Amino acid sequence: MLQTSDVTSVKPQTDGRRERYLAAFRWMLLARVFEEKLASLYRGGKVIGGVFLSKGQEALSAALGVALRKGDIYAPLIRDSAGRFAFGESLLDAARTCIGSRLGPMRGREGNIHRGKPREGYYAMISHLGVMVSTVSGGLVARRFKGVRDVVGATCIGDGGTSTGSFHEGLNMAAVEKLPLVVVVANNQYAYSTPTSQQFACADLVDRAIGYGVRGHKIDGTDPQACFDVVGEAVARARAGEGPQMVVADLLRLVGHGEHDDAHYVNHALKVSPIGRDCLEVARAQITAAAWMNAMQIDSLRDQLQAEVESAFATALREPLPDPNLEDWRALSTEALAEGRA
Amino acid sequence: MLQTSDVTSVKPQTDGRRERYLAAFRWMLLARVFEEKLASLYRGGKVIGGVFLSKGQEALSAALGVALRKGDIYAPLIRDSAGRFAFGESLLDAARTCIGSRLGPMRGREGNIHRGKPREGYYAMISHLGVMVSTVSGGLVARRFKGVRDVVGATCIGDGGTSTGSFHEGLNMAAVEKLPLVVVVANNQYAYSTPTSQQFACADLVDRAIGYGVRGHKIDGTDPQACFDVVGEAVARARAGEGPQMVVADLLRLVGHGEHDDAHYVNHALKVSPIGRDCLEVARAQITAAAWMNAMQIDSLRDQLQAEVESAFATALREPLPDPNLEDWRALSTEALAEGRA
Amino acid sequence: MAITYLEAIREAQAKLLADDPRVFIYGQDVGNFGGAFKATKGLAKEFPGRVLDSPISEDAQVGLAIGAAIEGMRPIIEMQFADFSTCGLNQIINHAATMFWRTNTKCPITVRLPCGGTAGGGPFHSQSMEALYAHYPGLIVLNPATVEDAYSMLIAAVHIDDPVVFCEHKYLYYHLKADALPTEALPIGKARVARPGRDATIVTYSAMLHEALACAEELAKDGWQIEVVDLRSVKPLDTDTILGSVARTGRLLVVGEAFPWGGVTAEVVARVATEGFSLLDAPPMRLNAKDTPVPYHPNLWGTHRPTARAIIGAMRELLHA
Amino acid sequence: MAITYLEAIREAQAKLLADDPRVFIYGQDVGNFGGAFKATKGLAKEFPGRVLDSPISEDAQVGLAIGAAIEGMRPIIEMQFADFSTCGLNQIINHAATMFWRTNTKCPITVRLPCGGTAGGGPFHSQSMEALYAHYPGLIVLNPATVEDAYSMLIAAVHIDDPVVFCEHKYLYYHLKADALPTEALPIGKARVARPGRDATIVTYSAMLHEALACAEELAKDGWQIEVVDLRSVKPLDTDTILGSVARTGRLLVVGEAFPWGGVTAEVVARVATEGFSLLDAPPMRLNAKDTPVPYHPNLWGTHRPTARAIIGAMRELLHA
Ligand SMILES: Cc1ncc(C[n+]2csc(CCOP(=O)(O)OP(=O)(O)O)c2C)c(N)n1
Ligand SMILES: Cc1ncc(C[n+]2csc(CCOP(=O)(O)OP(=O)(O)O)c2C)c(N)n1
Ligand SMILES: [Mg+2]
Ligand SMILES: [Mg+2]
Repeated sequence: MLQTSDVTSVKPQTDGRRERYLAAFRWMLLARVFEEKLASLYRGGKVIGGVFLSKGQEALSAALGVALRKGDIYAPLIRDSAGRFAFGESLLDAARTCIGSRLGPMRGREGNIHRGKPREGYYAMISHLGVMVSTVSGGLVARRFKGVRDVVGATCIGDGGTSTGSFHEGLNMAAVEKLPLVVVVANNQYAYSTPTSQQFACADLVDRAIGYGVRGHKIDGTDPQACFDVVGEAVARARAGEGPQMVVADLLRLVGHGEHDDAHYVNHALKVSPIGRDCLEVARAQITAAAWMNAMQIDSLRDQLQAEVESAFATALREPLPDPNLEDWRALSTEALAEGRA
Repeated sequence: MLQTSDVTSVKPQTDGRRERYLAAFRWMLLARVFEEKLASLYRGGKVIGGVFLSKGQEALSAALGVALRKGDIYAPLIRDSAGRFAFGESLLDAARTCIGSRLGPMRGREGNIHRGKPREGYYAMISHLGVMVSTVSGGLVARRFKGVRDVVGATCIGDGGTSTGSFHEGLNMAAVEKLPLVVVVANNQYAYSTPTSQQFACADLVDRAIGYGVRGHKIDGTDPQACFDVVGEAVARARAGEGPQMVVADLLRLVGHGEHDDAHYVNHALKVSPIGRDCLEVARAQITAAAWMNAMQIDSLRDQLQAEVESAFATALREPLPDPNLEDWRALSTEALAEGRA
Repeated sequence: MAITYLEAIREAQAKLLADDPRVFIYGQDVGNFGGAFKATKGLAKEFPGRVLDSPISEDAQVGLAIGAAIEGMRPIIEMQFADFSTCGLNQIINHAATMFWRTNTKCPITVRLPCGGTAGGGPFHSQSMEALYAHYPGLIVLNPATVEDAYSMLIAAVHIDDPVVFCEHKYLYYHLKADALPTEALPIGKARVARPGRDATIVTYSAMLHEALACAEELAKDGWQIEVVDLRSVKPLDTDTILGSVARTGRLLVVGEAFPWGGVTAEVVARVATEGFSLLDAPPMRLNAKDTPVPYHPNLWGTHRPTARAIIGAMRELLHA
Repeated sequence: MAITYLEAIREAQAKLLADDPRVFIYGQDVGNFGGAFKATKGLAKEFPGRVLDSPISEDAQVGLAIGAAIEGMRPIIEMQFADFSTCGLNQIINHAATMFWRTNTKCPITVRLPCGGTAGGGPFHSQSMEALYAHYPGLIVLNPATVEDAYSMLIAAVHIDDPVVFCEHKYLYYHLKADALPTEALPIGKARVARPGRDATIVTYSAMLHEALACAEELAKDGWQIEVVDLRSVKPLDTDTILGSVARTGRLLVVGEAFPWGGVTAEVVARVATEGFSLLDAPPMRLNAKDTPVPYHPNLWGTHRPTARAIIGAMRELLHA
């Protein structure tokens, strides 16, 4: 029986640490720059529908992205720009989806965060929270049938998403099947406007792990090094066949739920507490303290990423928009069985 | 934060113990006699549809029934004949429902375990497992709005039912609202044919309590005294305002899932282990050991209950069956809005 | 002072809370935040303790409402989007809807579904789910198309002793304005002739009413008089008013924003065909959304759903049939 | 050697497992126990590791199937009763059904729903849910009415690259027998004229086919020749075969076991009215179950669902209309 004492405390891995950190940092920074651009396009009316940003969550998100490998399964959620890029999503595909380009992977049929390339192991979330837990598990069951080893499937969820029946059913099922699943819970203190006090009554979400018979890991989500270490360890344990891992990171959403939301409801005390730290600032400090990069190098990296982002959006914005006349208006892949009536 | 160490160990209450025990025992015995009669009617083709019995679970079920009071809310499940009687269901109503009498509370519209009188606090389960957790919670919210104090709402569920999303959402919500809810989990080692190893991976279902921030209680469900004490304590704690309580009892279903099922899949080792004890036999031994009743007195109580059961079924069997021509075929209470088309 | 469809819904709830102590609201972010669309703005403050934030648990939200209703309360459940009500659907169709019939116990819950498409909404924030709920016995399914109906029908819904699925259209939230709140209203279950005519009938509901009216307006320029019937409730469905209109016009087009298989348009056409066959001078027609999920990009969305232009196209066909 | 409808479903799954390593079965009690109805009897033993017991988690069962399908497997999900699929409905209609359209990724899952009424089943073990699934784009909904179709359509279902809701009727499980398994079959999407006739058409599906055939048999004694069309799949719906039959007979009665609002009977009547209006010599008719939950007691159930006797009554009306 797992006891709460099994909850992992940070056990830093030291070899290749600098490289891993800097790789992850690059994705964090790219995500931030990408999202700032996206927000400005949204304000300029160039983005239709919702825009959901991850400011403050980039370290956690990147941590998972870099811990996964090609061949793994990854089902990110709302606030995972960093993880998506780290897992291999092209900047252009991200930009295209947000802009609605016909050439993007979602072809204007879906927008913003609802993107993915399932056959590449990069699953596309539906909005209904929690459902990806069982879906990733299903992907892992398929790998098991095929005799594929060394694979990990990971998905992300928020504090609010843990209240869904889907989350419960999925994690319980994965535990029964002892699948190499990693569930990363970003406890960013709010689900839209709802504080955790109205979402759950346990002292800590990681306490749920024991009730599923899975290993729980806890992190300060504002500490990039801790994120990389702990998420890395969880992924390694899953890969090693230790069964599902549940990682809970405490952090604060530093933006609104979406860009339409001014987040006035966020408790000021949280903002000024350590949980309100910007992980990107912390990363900058950790990097410069370790003398891995200096401030100028970071700034120039940022400039470079900024240029990449600008160029991706510039391309996406020039691309053709979806055209109803070019659509086949067919939900089935089996053409012969489609009705196509209106 | 609740720790597993908060899980209650049996703390016997001593005053009025004999009376409580014997009262509960009477309901246990009545349930057993009732169900034996029901099974024989089923075998004789007098009962249509499924028959689901609770042999081996009477102590746990009765424990909850006697711990509740008039004015409380009770949503029993499949194997709760004892609790239903203890909560005040009339034998005749039970017999009527199983026989399909038009005069029963379900009027032949529903049968067997799907019975209740919601306005009397005795909620009628639907088949979909887990949904009653939130429903009882809703009843408790209503009581809170009305300023009613000292009330408890209780519902029962099986090991299998804990895997449903409804169970999770309901218990989490009750915890957030700090409702006086008692959830009694009968871990009878199987959900239909599925053993617990295919149902959950935690060492013990009571470990889930901590993840909801509710108090967990653990019992040997074959020990009637333990059931009465622990369930009684859980109900008392809920009544005292300590929030939701989750009781997990280990026991074995000593019959098939339903009377159509020979339960050949049940592990023989379990049957001969202490968990395979018949709680009614244990009760008999506990009662005679305490010299509260002797064997003859118990037998004569049984005879008396047998006569009551026979008489209830004899009445129910003589009553008119439902008649389609007397039905209004209307699902809405608002007659003016019913369509009634076929 | 103009009042929007959304404000009407807020005002209805304010009135319900003020008038009836049995009413409370439970939903995600409905409390201090006032709801994702602000339909409960200020209500938590005005009615302390009676507008409660729920966890993200649609099944439990409805379950809670059912229990409270059994005990005599009148809960209003807000789904953040109609699309998420799939997660609470089991409690709605199998528990709430069967309660009275099974147990003779009333179950007066109102489930508010912000439904229908808006630009950029995409497959999971645009659905019209009335067909799913109307299929199941024991539910009332309302679809207000006007500010006045949004207000009066929500008040009526909460007074009804049965479970109500209240489909409010997000596209109308801000687009639709009225001068004042109504003081009287048609009873629930009655359809309304929104525009009289004699050449053909359009039967529709919710946001499509306005596309239909635009079509009628446009065709009036050519001298056609199109009658437009606003169903208001799709269950019960006011067959009499529909048949009355078809009796006048002889021609029927039924327009809905939902998916094409089954649903309201099929039910309406089937009722007219079975009960008013001889009234028809031409084959009835249906216009629905396309048989794919609702697309995200407005370029596609504008073709996926019926628009005034599409309705005009269908109507010209019908008028010449 | 006679084979039942239920055995045909078991045999189809045995063949699928034997022929295609991508196939596996996941459901409650489907493993060693062989399923609540024994539709997977012996399969866990015959195909070790490929017939898995799931927890009581319909949402996760479908979610697991979707993930496996993305990776190229061909999962079969057994729901213990169709009625419990409401708990997995969200994953079916919003996730599986939208997968191909959203992501260009095939999602070949088959969800088996033991559906329909049996004596003593009651409100939660008797439902016919095809209307809910057929309404949503992206699904194929099959309703075999014969032993042969149960077998061949289940095999076809698993071969289809899209999500299939396979509605197998519990009443037919043991009641229906055939001499042998079929070696060939109509393609999916084609309806079948189950009995030719010229005086009127009954369009129906699943268990109601047999009530309709009994009606036709009975009316034949009076010299009436009733054509009976077995839809086989309700989505896609074979409008051509339906219209062909109505063209021959001029009279249409559509019979379904589901609830009366919406659903298959509405869709069929609506299609005939809109696309084959001039073929009709009399108003079309519909016969459905009553608008209440399905009652437990056989006395009530026998009236709630359409029976041969009720169909005969309706047909006599139609023939004289
Ligand atoms: C089942 C379901 N119900 C409601 C919603 C609407 N919704 C979208 S995001 C959100 C809040 C999510 O909060 P959380 O899970 O904490 O993630 P965060 O936004 O904080 O990253 C809600 C309620 C949804 N997507 N799915
Ligand atoms: C949501 C749902 N899925 C499936 C079923 C079918 N079913 C009825 S009882 C049962 C087994 C229940 O097992 P458990 O919860 O352990 O209770 P027990 O029968 O052992 O008392 C199942 C699967 C159901 N009632 N509800
Ligand atoms: Mg959150
Ligand atoms: Mg059990």
